[in-house]
This record gives sequence, structure tokens and C-alpha cells, in this order.
Amino acid sequence: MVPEPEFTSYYGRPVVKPAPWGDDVAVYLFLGGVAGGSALLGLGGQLTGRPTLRRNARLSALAAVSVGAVALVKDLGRPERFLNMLRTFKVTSPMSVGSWILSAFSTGTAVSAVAEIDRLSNDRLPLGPLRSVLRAVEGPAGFEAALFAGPLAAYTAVLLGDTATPTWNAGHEELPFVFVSSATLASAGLAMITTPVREAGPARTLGALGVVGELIAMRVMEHRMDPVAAEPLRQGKAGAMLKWSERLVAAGGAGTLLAGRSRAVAVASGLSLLAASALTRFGVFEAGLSSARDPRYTIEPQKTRLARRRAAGITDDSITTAG
Amino acid sequence: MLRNMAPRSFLQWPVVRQVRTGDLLGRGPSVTSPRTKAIGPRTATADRVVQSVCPYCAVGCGQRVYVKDEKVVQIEGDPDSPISRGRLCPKGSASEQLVNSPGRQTRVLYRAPRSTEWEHLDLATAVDMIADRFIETRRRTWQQEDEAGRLVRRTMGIASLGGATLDNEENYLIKKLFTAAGAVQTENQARI
Amino acid sequence: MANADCIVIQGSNMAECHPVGFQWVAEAKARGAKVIHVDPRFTRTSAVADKHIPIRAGSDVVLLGALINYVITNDLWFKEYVSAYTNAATLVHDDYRDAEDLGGLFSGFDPETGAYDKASWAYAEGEGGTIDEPGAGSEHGADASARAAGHTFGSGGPALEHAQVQRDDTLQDPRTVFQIVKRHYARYTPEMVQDMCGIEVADFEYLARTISENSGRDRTTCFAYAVGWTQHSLGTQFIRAAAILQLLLGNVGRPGSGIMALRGHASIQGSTDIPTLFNLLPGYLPMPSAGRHDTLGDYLGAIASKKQKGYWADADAYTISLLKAWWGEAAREENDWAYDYLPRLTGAHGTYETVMGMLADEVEGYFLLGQNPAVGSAHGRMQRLGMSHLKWLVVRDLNLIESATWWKDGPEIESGELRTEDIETEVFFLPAASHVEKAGSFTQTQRLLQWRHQAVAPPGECQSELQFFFELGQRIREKLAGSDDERDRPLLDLTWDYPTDEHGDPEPEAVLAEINGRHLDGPDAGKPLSAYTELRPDGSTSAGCWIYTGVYADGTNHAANRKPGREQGPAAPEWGWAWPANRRILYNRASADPQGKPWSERKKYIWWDEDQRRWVGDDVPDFPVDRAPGSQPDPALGGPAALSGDDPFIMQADGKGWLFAPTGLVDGPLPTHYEAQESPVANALYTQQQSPARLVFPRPDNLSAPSAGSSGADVYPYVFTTYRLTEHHTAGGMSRWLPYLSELQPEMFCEVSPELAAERGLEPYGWATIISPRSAIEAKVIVTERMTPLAVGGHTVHQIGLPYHWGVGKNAVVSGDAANDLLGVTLDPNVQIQESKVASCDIRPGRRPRGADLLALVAEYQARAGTTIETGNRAVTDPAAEGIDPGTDSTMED
Amino acid sequence: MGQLSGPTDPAADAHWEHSHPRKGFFTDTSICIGCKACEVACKEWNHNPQDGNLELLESSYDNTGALGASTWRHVAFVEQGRERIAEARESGRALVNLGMPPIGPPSAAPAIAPDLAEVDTTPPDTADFRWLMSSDVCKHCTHAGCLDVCPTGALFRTEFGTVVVQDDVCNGCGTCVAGCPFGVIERRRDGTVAVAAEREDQHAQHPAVPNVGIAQKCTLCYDRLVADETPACAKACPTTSIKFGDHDDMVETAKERVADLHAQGLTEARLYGANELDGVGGTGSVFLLLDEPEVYGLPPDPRVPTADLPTMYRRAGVAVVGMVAAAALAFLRGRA
Repeated sequence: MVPEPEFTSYYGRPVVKPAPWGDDVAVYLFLGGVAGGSALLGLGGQLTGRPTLRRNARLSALAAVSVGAVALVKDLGRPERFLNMLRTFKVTSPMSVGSWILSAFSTGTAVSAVAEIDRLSNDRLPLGPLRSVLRAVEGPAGFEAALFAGPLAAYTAVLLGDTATPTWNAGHEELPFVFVSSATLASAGLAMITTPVREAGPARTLGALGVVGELIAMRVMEHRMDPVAAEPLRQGKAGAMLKWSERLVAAGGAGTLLAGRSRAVAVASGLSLLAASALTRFGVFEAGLSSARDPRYTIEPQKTRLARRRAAGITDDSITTAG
Repeated sequence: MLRNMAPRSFLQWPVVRQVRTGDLLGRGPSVTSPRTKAIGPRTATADRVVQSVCPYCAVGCGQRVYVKDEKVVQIEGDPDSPISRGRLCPKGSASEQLVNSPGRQTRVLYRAPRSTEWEHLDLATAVDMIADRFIETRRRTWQQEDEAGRLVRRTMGIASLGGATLDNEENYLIKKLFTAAGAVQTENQARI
Repeated sequence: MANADCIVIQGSNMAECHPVGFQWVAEAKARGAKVIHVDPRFTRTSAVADKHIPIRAGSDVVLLGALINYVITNDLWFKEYVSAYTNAATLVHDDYRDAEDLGGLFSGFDPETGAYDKASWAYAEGEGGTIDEPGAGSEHGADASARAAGHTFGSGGPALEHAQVQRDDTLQDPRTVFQIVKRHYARYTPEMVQDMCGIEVADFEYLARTISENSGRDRTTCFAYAVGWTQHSLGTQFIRAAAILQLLLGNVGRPGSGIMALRGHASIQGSTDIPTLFNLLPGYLPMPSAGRHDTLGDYLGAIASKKQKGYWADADAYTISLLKAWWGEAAREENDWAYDYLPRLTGAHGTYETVMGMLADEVEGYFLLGQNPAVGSAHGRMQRLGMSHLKWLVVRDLNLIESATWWKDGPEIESGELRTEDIETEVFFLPAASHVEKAGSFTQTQRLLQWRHQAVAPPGECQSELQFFFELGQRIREKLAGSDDERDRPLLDLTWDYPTDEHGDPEPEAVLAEINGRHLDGPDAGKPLSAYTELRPDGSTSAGCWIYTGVYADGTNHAANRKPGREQGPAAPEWGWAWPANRRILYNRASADPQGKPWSERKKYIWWDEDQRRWVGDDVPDFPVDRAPGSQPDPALGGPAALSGDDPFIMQADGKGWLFAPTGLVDGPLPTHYEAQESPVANALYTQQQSPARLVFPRPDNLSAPSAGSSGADVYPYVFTTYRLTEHHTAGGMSRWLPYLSELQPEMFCEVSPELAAERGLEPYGWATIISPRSAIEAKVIVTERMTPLAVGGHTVHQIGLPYHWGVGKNAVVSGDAANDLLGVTLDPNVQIQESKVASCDIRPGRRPRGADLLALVAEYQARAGTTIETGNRAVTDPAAEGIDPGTDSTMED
Repeated sequence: MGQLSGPTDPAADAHWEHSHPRKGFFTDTSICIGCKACEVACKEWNHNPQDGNLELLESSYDNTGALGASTWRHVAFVEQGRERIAEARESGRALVNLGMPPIGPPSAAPAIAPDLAEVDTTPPDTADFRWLMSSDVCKHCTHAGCLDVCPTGALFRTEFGTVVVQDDVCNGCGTCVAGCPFGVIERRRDGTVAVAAEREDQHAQHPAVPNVGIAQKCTLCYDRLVADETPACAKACPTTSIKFGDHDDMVETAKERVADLHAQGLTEARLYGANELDGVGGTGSVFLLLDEPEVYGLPPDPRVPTADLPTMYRRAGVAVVGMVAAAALAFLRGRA
């Protein structure tokens, strides 16, 4: 039936190249998720009259997105040309779409967060006549940020999925759910840390939902991927990180559900959720890079796919032809 | 790109050009930079082209040497040559780097007896010193006749080992000068 | 080559060393030609060849002899071609004894001098006498310079009157050349090839069948060789064997035929035509030797007789024109055209003898002109130690090559044999101009002169050799101006007044004009000559190099012709200029049958046009244009006039292709297999182990490894061969200084078979040390199936491949040990070229010892092998068995 | 608007008005002599710095390793014994027997050659050793993964249908490096020559390094094409193993060549990239290989990631909706 694809390569050298991204990009993945989730929480606080939650969420969103952006620019080959990201709008490029999302989201978050800061420093910011404008536009800015919060959290999954890196590409159908859940539980965790228990109710719920989403999405992804391409997720550094992230997610989730009310436990579970999210991002990031370095992860899944298509009678779409 | 956007019209911003040219996916003309539009090979902008022959092996592939501002900018195959038809081997293709190689020497160096370092010497002095030594050694090791009394009129004190990358004209002058001076031990790579 | 139906590449690695030339082999292959590569290694040439036949290095004559035997016994030789155009029917002198009779020697061998007296090889004359060499008197017995006899004759070979050559056109008489050749190679059987070369009989059958099927009227086979053949102590005979085979198959002088010499360097053909070589004057006229050419008369008589056929008979015109070119007015009839200005040779003064002269403090000054002997010449250590004895050394090169920096960072400094502070040699390093910074002409491997125009001026203090030597000549002449010393006359009377351009540099075209030659008096005095047939021996013409006459015909520089290839026929006569007379295929008269009609429509090239009464065709006919095919001129005539209609080989004394070489070669009229100087295999064909006439240098620093059968042969059990890579250029002077080429092949390596690696415990890509009686080097190990162990002489012979581009120094982008350090000096007697393609060594894992331990290791190996000055240097292996009076056998003292 | 996969004319797709015929390579590895003239000619024309650490890469005569930011042509060397040759011939025959209809319009050649299974495919002397050599280069895919994912428009489709990086635009984000299914494009690091430690004292200088930090790959000599000159590598190639011309002609020549080889019984010959229906819409550089692609380090079934982008966006959209819903649920529950 499907001939067992025995494995040959060119002196063991990689077939595809890993993305030249350092840990900065993994940090951005994590912070992007946190920012997205926090903006949603901020909007929630804004609509349901939870001022502390709103303020903390907005500030954490701004902090997360600015540190993330700096990390992104630092990783560029030519940082001084970072503005070229907005040179075109290419719908086929997740990084282009993502850059526009990031810009839009950042403006909204910045405006709303500055308003918060202004209040915190009880209007001592040198705004002058702008203050009134700021107060007026603060609400809609919160909406605008929240509007782009979801896409900010999800686009990074498409960014990784839309590459030739075996493990990322193989999981491109479930990766968005993993990243969205990870973003949710991370921002919720952060909210549980920063916001007193009484206003953090929704955060706790959101966190629980995120945990459930993450556990399911991760399981489904690993199951539906080509077994060979999934190996890096369970091996080496990446495997360890993902295993720990799973434990922390479970622990954080349990903490939130059972004793979310007690401040100490909330903070602890918030921390574990944050850590879990970070570990998921770093784990998936590392697994992808290592899958690109070993030719086997490119060749064997492709040979299996080709053989399966041929077995199914589709014989005209192979790059190797006899005539 | 954005920072030099201001002076040019807003219309040049690729996002806008994507819409204007219909290249919505931003793949082709909409994203080309002015520098890309003006692109051209340095062979077209060279001051002159000279036909030459590759200095490496004896196949004698034709080469075209492009010069700009009195500096060799490109050496590639000569399509007119019936021998090589514009093609070259790796060494032939590296001829431009042979000429402009960073390791190439362009200054005369001199090492005095027992010294451990090179020192610089200007060209005219060096050639003059060599001429003196040539004459002195020639006189010291001159043999008018061999032991059997037969005319030999030569010196065995001077020898030369020429490379086979010398021109015919250069070989001719070397052979002519050395033979007239009686230095018979001129040799070259043809024998190694 | 593009027209060939079968191409045998042997003794060359064409795809790697002449890649662009290889396009024509690829073209032929695309058209269906068979390409066979015979080489000890499976190389990039073999990768695209139809068949690779691994052969033991040094056993080529056994294979070629077996092919000759195959062609004759199976009656596949080209009958009309052979009987008309070769000396097959000629009878040889009765005294001739073949190697079959004397256990490997030919008649006339004198163990005292290690050279042959060739009288017994001559043609038999009408009344049973011998056709003597006129003018040289009866020259029997040993002669002091006989050892150097080989090179005293120039290209045409010695003079030979053709008048009464005896023939037996039925080819039955045992004394005919044909029968001698048949008998000589009778024992070269496919089984012998299996035993001596390690080539399976099936492979031999395939090779033999393919060659013979692709020969004859309709099809031609072409051989291509390079230093793989020439760099042997029996090198010339390898090529002779191929020549005999090709003549028998009618593959000479025809399109897609011949034996293509793939010369190695840009103008190496040029540097033998206008030779910076000790034994030749321009145009292959020999340098005069003391004792043989004391007067102009002796000289001209020795090299060509007026009664000899062919253009070589006019050697007097060529010589006198050369003397006029060099000494102009000072060369007058009264002083034999200044013949006495020429220095004389007293034996061989090749580069290796010169280096030995240095070691004996006889040589004071040395010029290195774009050459890197410290890495490129055999026995690298001897080269470097020799240079340390010099008083002054001038190195002209693009880069600071190892031959200029050995006194600072050479291997001997590291091993402690030399201390920089003790080396007295003054070293001048003068930067040279590259090939685009000077105008001039190269002569490539098809004898084609191509002009290079100057693109830019040389940078910094760089100078071309033309500028340097012109200036050096001027300064020397100025310094000697006042001298009335008779010694300096040749220098002062030299024609050295070349027109100079604005920077004072000589015009290269003026030098080319002098080479081309001009009329000196009469109506068109000063006008350039247009063909060498216009040269006169009366001093009315001058020519720097007669074979180049015509390159500057009617004042235009034909080497600069640049009519694009696509606008002219395949022979492309209007691109550059091929000597002689812009002819592309030599001896192309042979492409037509004796009646002047082409052998076949497919292989048409030149033919006799009855109504025009002329030879016509795609190329300049290599024959008197108006000489009808059937003409039989008066035998008393000499020179070109004597050529009969069916004498295509217009340079040979009898106008025929020589299957049997009565003169011209010093180590035998017929190629005979001898083992190399160092070989783990005993010569199974004859008792004589090595070539008796090879030039050996028994010296303590040039010890040889004991050969098979003698004690200690197992200390150096393996055979190694040296070779080049596409990415590097000879000694690396023009490639190891270039980042782009250095990164393609960064490190010195050796190629070994998996079996040898297992036997010696060599780890792939690990380090190995290779030891020979001369030195030891280290190299990374490439274990590959491309090297195949061969079953030879009853035991397995392992071969090791060593590229020789790397050298020890600090200036190159990449450096490494030099393979040539392992080689000793044993020369081919005819052309003095060293044997660097086959030698014995041992190999062991790990890096080589540093410092003095290196010398200790080499010495320890020498002791274990018990090798002494005498090892391998005995001329006659077994005097008794080879009909030599044992009393006179003694090791040659030299 | 332009397609994301399937056969198309890429230049027209990118809305070039005066689009020239698409240019491309055909690399016939069966006549490659591994001389690396292409590597040197390419580096010399583009002034690419030397890379690699000047040590043997333990892969036969290949000391270049792979394509990269400073190596836009790479000659691969593979030494194979008799059994491997038989396997390759077998896998080639399997390809032939897939009974594939002739690709594209039935070419002049008669319907697909009779099933080659029975033809005696052992040529007179099956070699017991062979040395594969192949010059690898950017594929200039019809659907280029690198071009699609480039956020700044540095990578663009030229009027000749080739894919080129604009050095003055690229900010080195590196997403194209992961986007290329063949692992061709790479970001040029600064350290170009890590000379082995003990050679540190060598002072051989190296040319200054241009374009550090920028993604670099073969431009199919875009600057030469503009002046109608042949790319440097194709011009230098001594045996025309690298052929250059209009893409359609190249595919035609490739098909004829592989048919010739099959007729000689060498069924191990196969084409790579000549099929418009493959995962990248066919490539601008077509290859004739003599073994499985992975033996040369090429992917056996590459697919441009952008082909699945629509599904990815849909899945992401669902995820976003899920996230917003979760947030809303969290707040509603909180208030109730």
C-alpha cells in the first residue's frame, strides 16, 4: 500500500531553513496575547463598570504591546527600517496584516491607557486643551482596541502556520485556537494578579475558559498533525516546556476555579497561568525551529502525504514527473 | 520608505499604488522602489570593453574585460570566441577577483641577507640592484671554454624559472636577453 | 574533438583541468560518440564519461601495447592508410635487436653511460649499409654528451637521408617495421593487461572493441592526454604508443582524430614555441651543444640534411634568420651570422639539474617569473633548500607565493633545518602585472595565438615582464657600454631598440613583428614576411621564430583577429592565428587517400581539386599546395621539393608516420613497458624492471623506495599519484589567494579507498600522514569508492590520490602541506620531465609530527626500508639475463 | 486579483502591463561536471562575500554546503554505489508507470512512450559507481512562498516572472526565510568568514560585506535581464548543464531530454518542477534529476504555505469570535 518512506537526505543537511528569529519573537508572541486579552478585559471593565479592572487591563495592554513591539523591532535585520512594515498592505502576508493590526490596536490602547495614566496622576499630565478631547475619545478608543484585540492574539498563529516550517505548518488548523486560548488565560491571569478579587470575577471565568480551550486545542492539534511532524512538540527543550506549560495551566485553572476568591490563591494561579502561556508560546516556537533543522521532519511527512495522494489515485500533482 | 515619502507625492505610497495598478496583492509593479526601476548591469555602464584571453589553462577561453573609471569591474566569457563560446570554468570566472584580489601585492619588497622581515624598496633602485648583481654574478661565474677546451661562452651562475602564463613576447625577450648574456639555465613550467 | 566518434581520455582529467574544452567532448557525446576515461581515479571526467576504466598508475604502455596487439592480430588496422602513410613497410637494419630478445633492452645499450647508441636502429640501406647521420661523422660508442643526446635534435628529429630507404610493401619480411611491431607487442595480451594494469578482460574488450569500431574510413577516434602521461620516467614512450595505435587505425590528420595534447597553462605551448627552455631556441631549433655543434656548419649538418624530405631541411634558413633577428647588423656572413655569440650546452641543464647546482653553490642568481617551485616542482624540500644557497633571488608574481616567503615561514623553518637569521639569500619581490594589465599574445593548446589587449594600467609598482626585462636589458647594456671585453659583445650587439610608448614601456606588437620576421634588403626591405617558406639562409631575412612567421603578415596582427566564431566555419580560421601558417589540423593531407579523394564523405577535410590542380578544403592544407597526389619527385632532391604525393608527414625525414622511430628518441625505438622508478609491482613482461635510459640522480637527499621483489619494498607499500582540481591552479599562486576559489576547496586532502582506510584505520575526514623516502606530509582523509584497489601482479595494490595545490605559508587564504614534497627526482630522458604521477609511500592515521621529529620519522622509515643511494638507481636490472657483459655493469657515477 | 495556487502566468498575475515571456533555467544534472563555475560566476557578478569556515564539509567535493544568503548557486555531490543506482532506476520506472497522461498539450511526440517496464533498461554496462552532481538554485516558483509572506514588498515579481529581493527595502524581518519550501532564501548574518581558530594569525583580508541583515537570494540576474544579457551562471556553464531561456522552451527541452534518456533505458532520469499542477504551481528553474529529490536535499512534495492561507484566516476568525464570546460570557456571568 503506502511504501514505507525510507529516509535519505543530503548528508543530513536541512531541506528548509528555520526562521532567523531569536527569543524576542517568542516574547512578542506571549506579550501580544496578553495585550489582546487585556484589551478585551479592559473593554469589559469599561462596559460593566469595573474601574480598577478597566484601568489595570488597559495599562497592562499598553505595557505588553509596547514591550512586544520593541522586541519585534530589535529582532529585525535592519531595525532602522521598521516603518517599512507599513509600506504595503499584503493580504497574503500574515506579518503585513499583523503589522497593521498591531498599529491599529496600539493607537487605541495608547489613547485609552494615556487617559488612565492621566487620571492616575490626577490630571497632572501636560495635556492642556487636549484633556477634554482625550476624555471624549477614551471610550471609543477602548472599543477600537478591543476590536483589534482578537485579531492581534490570533494573527501570530497564522504567522507561524503560514511557513514551510514542518511542525508549525502541520498544525496550522488548530494553532489559532491554542494561541487564542493561551492569550485569554494569560491576560486573565494578569488581571487576577493586578485586580482585587471583587472586580476580577470575569477574569477568573475568562481564565477558566482559556484553560479549557488551551487543553483541548493542544490535544486536538497534536492528534491531527502528521505524527512525525508532531514529534518535536514532545522532544527536547520544546517538549519539556510544553509539558510544564500543561501542568501550570492545569494548576492555574484549578486554583482559579476552586479558590479564586482568596487574593493569595488568585495571584498564585494568575502567575501560573501567565507562566503557562509563556511556556506554550516558547515551546511551540522552539519546536518549530528544531523541526526545520532536521531534514527528516520535512522529508518523511511529505513523502507520506505524496504516497497517500497517489494511493488515492491523484497522480498528476507531484513536482517530480517522468515526462 | 516612509521617511522619504513626504517629499514625493502621496500617490507613490505602495499601498495606494496597489489600488491604482490593480496589483492588489502587492506582488509586482506596485511595490518596486525607484532604485529597482532604475536597475541595470554594470557591464552596460562600463567605459570600455576589452577582449582578452583567460590566464589559467591552455584551452584559451575568450574573455571580455569591462573597465569603469580605470578599474576592472567585470570579467566574463567572450561569446564570439569559437573555442569557448562565452563560457568559463571556476578559475576563469574568478579572473576579476584575481586582478582585484585583496591579497595581491602592488609594492616592491626586499629582504636583506639574514634579515627576518621584508622592507620596501622603490622599483627603480630594485631593478638597478638586480642589474648590478646580474653583471657581477655573470662575471664571477663565466665559463669561456669547457674542460675539453671547446667554446661554451656561458655562465652557470644565473638561472630562471619562468611561468607558462607569460606572453610570447615576454618569453622572447627573456630568452633573447639571457642567451645573449650566456645564461643557459632558463627553464619554465613546460617541463614541470 | 567535436567531430570524433569515440574519445579516449587517458593520462588526463579533462573535465576538471580543461572544463571549457570539455564542452566539445560533451557535444560529441550528445551526438552519440563514446567517451571512455582511463584513469587510476574515478574523477569528474569519469562521472560524465560512458565508461571509466581504473588503471594502475604507470602501466599505460601495457594497455596501449595490448590495444596495438589487438588491432594487428584481429586485422582491424586501416590497411591503405598504414601502407601509404607510415613507415610500416620500411626495412630496419640487421643489427637491430628487439626488447623481446634482450630481456627488455634494445640493441646498443651502454650501461656505462646508461644511454643507447642508436646506430643499430637505423633503416636498412640499399646495399645493406645504414643511413647515417650526415655531418656527425661515424659516431659509435659512448660520447660524453650522449646522455643529453635526446634534446639536441629539435622537433624534426635528427637528419636522415631518405634516398634509398628499402621497403617491402607486402609487409611480410620479418625486418619490416610492421613485423617488428607485431612481434614486439605479441606478449601484450588482455590477460597481461589484467595482471599488470588491474583492468578486467571484459573492460579491455569493451575499450578495444569501441576504439576499433570507431576507426577506419567513416569513423575516427581521438585520444586526449595531459601530464598524466607526460610526468613519467617513460612519459614520451606513452605518447609514442598512442601515436602507433592511432597511425595503425588511420586516426591522424583527420577531423575528430589525432592525439590531443591538453597543455596545462595559458601559454605553455607558447613557452615551448618561444622557449624559455635550456635546450631549445625559438622554433624548436636545438641549442648548440659543445662538441657536437662547434661551428655553424656542424650545427646545420647535425640537425637537418639537405637530402632529407620535408620542411625541416630548410633549418639553415630558419637558424640564420633567427641570428639576424637577434644580432641584426652584427650578424654577417663572415662571422657565421654571429653563431659564436650563442652559448653552448654541455649536457642537460634542466631545472632539476639547476637546483642541484644551487645545492652545490654553483648558482648565485635565480629569477622566478610567475612560478612557485617551492610548491609546484617535484621534491619541494630540495627546491627550498637549494634556494637557501643562492646569493640573490628575484621573484616576480601577483602574490607573495611560498617561493618568496620560504625563508620566513617555509616548512624547513618549522622543522629547524633552516634558521631565518642564517639564510644569506637576498630576496627581491617585484609585483607583476596581471593578464589584463598588459597587452600580449598567448598560444593555447591548439597552437592558436590569441592577442590580449590591455584593459587597465598596472596598479602601484606592478610591471609586466616585458617592461621589467626591457628595462633590465637596457640597464645591463648601459652598464656594459664601455666594455671592450669580448664576452660582452653579444649583449652590446643585441637588437634591443624597441619603440616605447609614452611611459617608456616597449610596444608588444613591435616584439611580435620581430618574431614574425621581415625582409632585410631588396625591394621590400623592412616589410614583414608572410610565410616561413620566404625565409632565406643568405641573411636577407630575419625571423625571431620561424614557425610564427605569418602571424604579422602584411603588417596586421593576425593574433588579434576577432571574427566571431558563429560567423565562420568550425575551423574558424579568422579567430586568432594558428602556427604554422594558420593551419588548424596538422598533417591534414592524411585526411585524403593516396589518390587525393577524401576517405569518406563524413570525414571530408581537404582533398585534391583536379581542375584547380590544388589541395582545397576546410583548412590550410598541410602540404605543398600544388603537389599532385600521384607525383613522385626525383629522389636526389631534398627538402619540401622531395615530398612525394603521398607523404602527409611533411616534417618527418621520410615524409611518413613513424611506427618505428629509428632516431629522435633516446630510450628505445618502440614503446616498451618498464615499471616506474618506485613500484610495488615487478615487471612481468621483462627482467628489466625500470626504464634503463631514465635519468636518475643517486644523491643522499633523493633516495628512492625499493621496488617489488627487493627487501624493504613493504615499508612503502602503496602507490600515490598527484593531480589537480578544477577549483585550484597548479601551485596555488593564482587560486589560494582568491577567497572565491579557496572556499571551494579549502583543505589539503588525500583520497583513499574504503579497503585501504580499513586496512590502515583511517577515519573519514580525519587526518592522515603520508610518508615517502623524501618527506612526510599530512592531509585530511576522503574515503571514497572512487579509488579502487587493483589486483596486480598477484597482490592488491592500493592507490592514494594527492592534489598538490597547497603550500605551507602565511599569506594565502588557505594553506596546507605540499604533495610535491613527497616526490623524488627521476626524469624522462627525452624531455627531462620529472616522474610525479606515480611513486611509493606509506600512510598512517593522525597528523604529522612537527619540528625535528618530522625529519626523524622520515629517517626512521628510510632505515627500515634499508634504502641507500643505490636503491632503484641501477640502470640494468639483471645484466646476465639481458645480454650485457656483467663485468662492465656498475652504478653510474654522475 | 491573482491566484494563490494552481497554474498561472505569474508576471501577468502581478499586473505587469508589458510582461515579457517568463524567463527560467533548465538544469540538466546528467551533463553537469561539478566544476562550480556557476558558483564563482554568480558570486563574482553579485559581489557576494565568501562564506563558510574554510574547512572540508565532509560531503565529497562539496565544501559549500547549501544555498544561503551569500551562496546563490550550490553544486551538490553525491557518490553512489551499484545498489543505489538500481534503486533510483526502479523509482524512476515507478514514476513512468504511474501512467500519467502527458502533461499539458500533447506534445508532438506520440502518446506517452510504451510502458517502459519491459524495455531492457540495463544499458550495456550498468555502472557500478556513479557520482551525481547538480547545481541547485532558487526555484523562482510560480507561487513563491517568500514573495507572498513578505510584509514590506521588498520581494517582488519581475516582469520576467522571476522573484527578486529589493536590497533598499528589505528590513530583514526574516519571515520569507521560513516561508520558502525549498530553504533557499536566508538573512545575511554579519560574520561571513569564521576562519578556523589556529588560522587567526592569517591576515588575508576579505572583501567588505554588503547588505548585512537583509534577506538575499538569486535574482536570476535581474539587472542583466533588463539589458537582455544571459545570467552569469548560465553564461559560464561549460557544458550548458545550466540552460537559460523562455520558461516554456526550457520545459519543452527538459521533456525532450528526459524522453531521450528514457529511450536509452536510463529510467532514473526525472524532471523536477516541470509540472504546473504541483504544490508551487511549477517552478521557474526546472531540473532533470537522476534520483529521488531528497538525495539532492530537495523536498519531495513541496507546497507553498500560502495555498492554505484562506483556511488559516478562517480558522483564526473562528478563534477570534470564540475569544470575544468567551470574554462576553465571562462578563455576563459575572454580572448575573
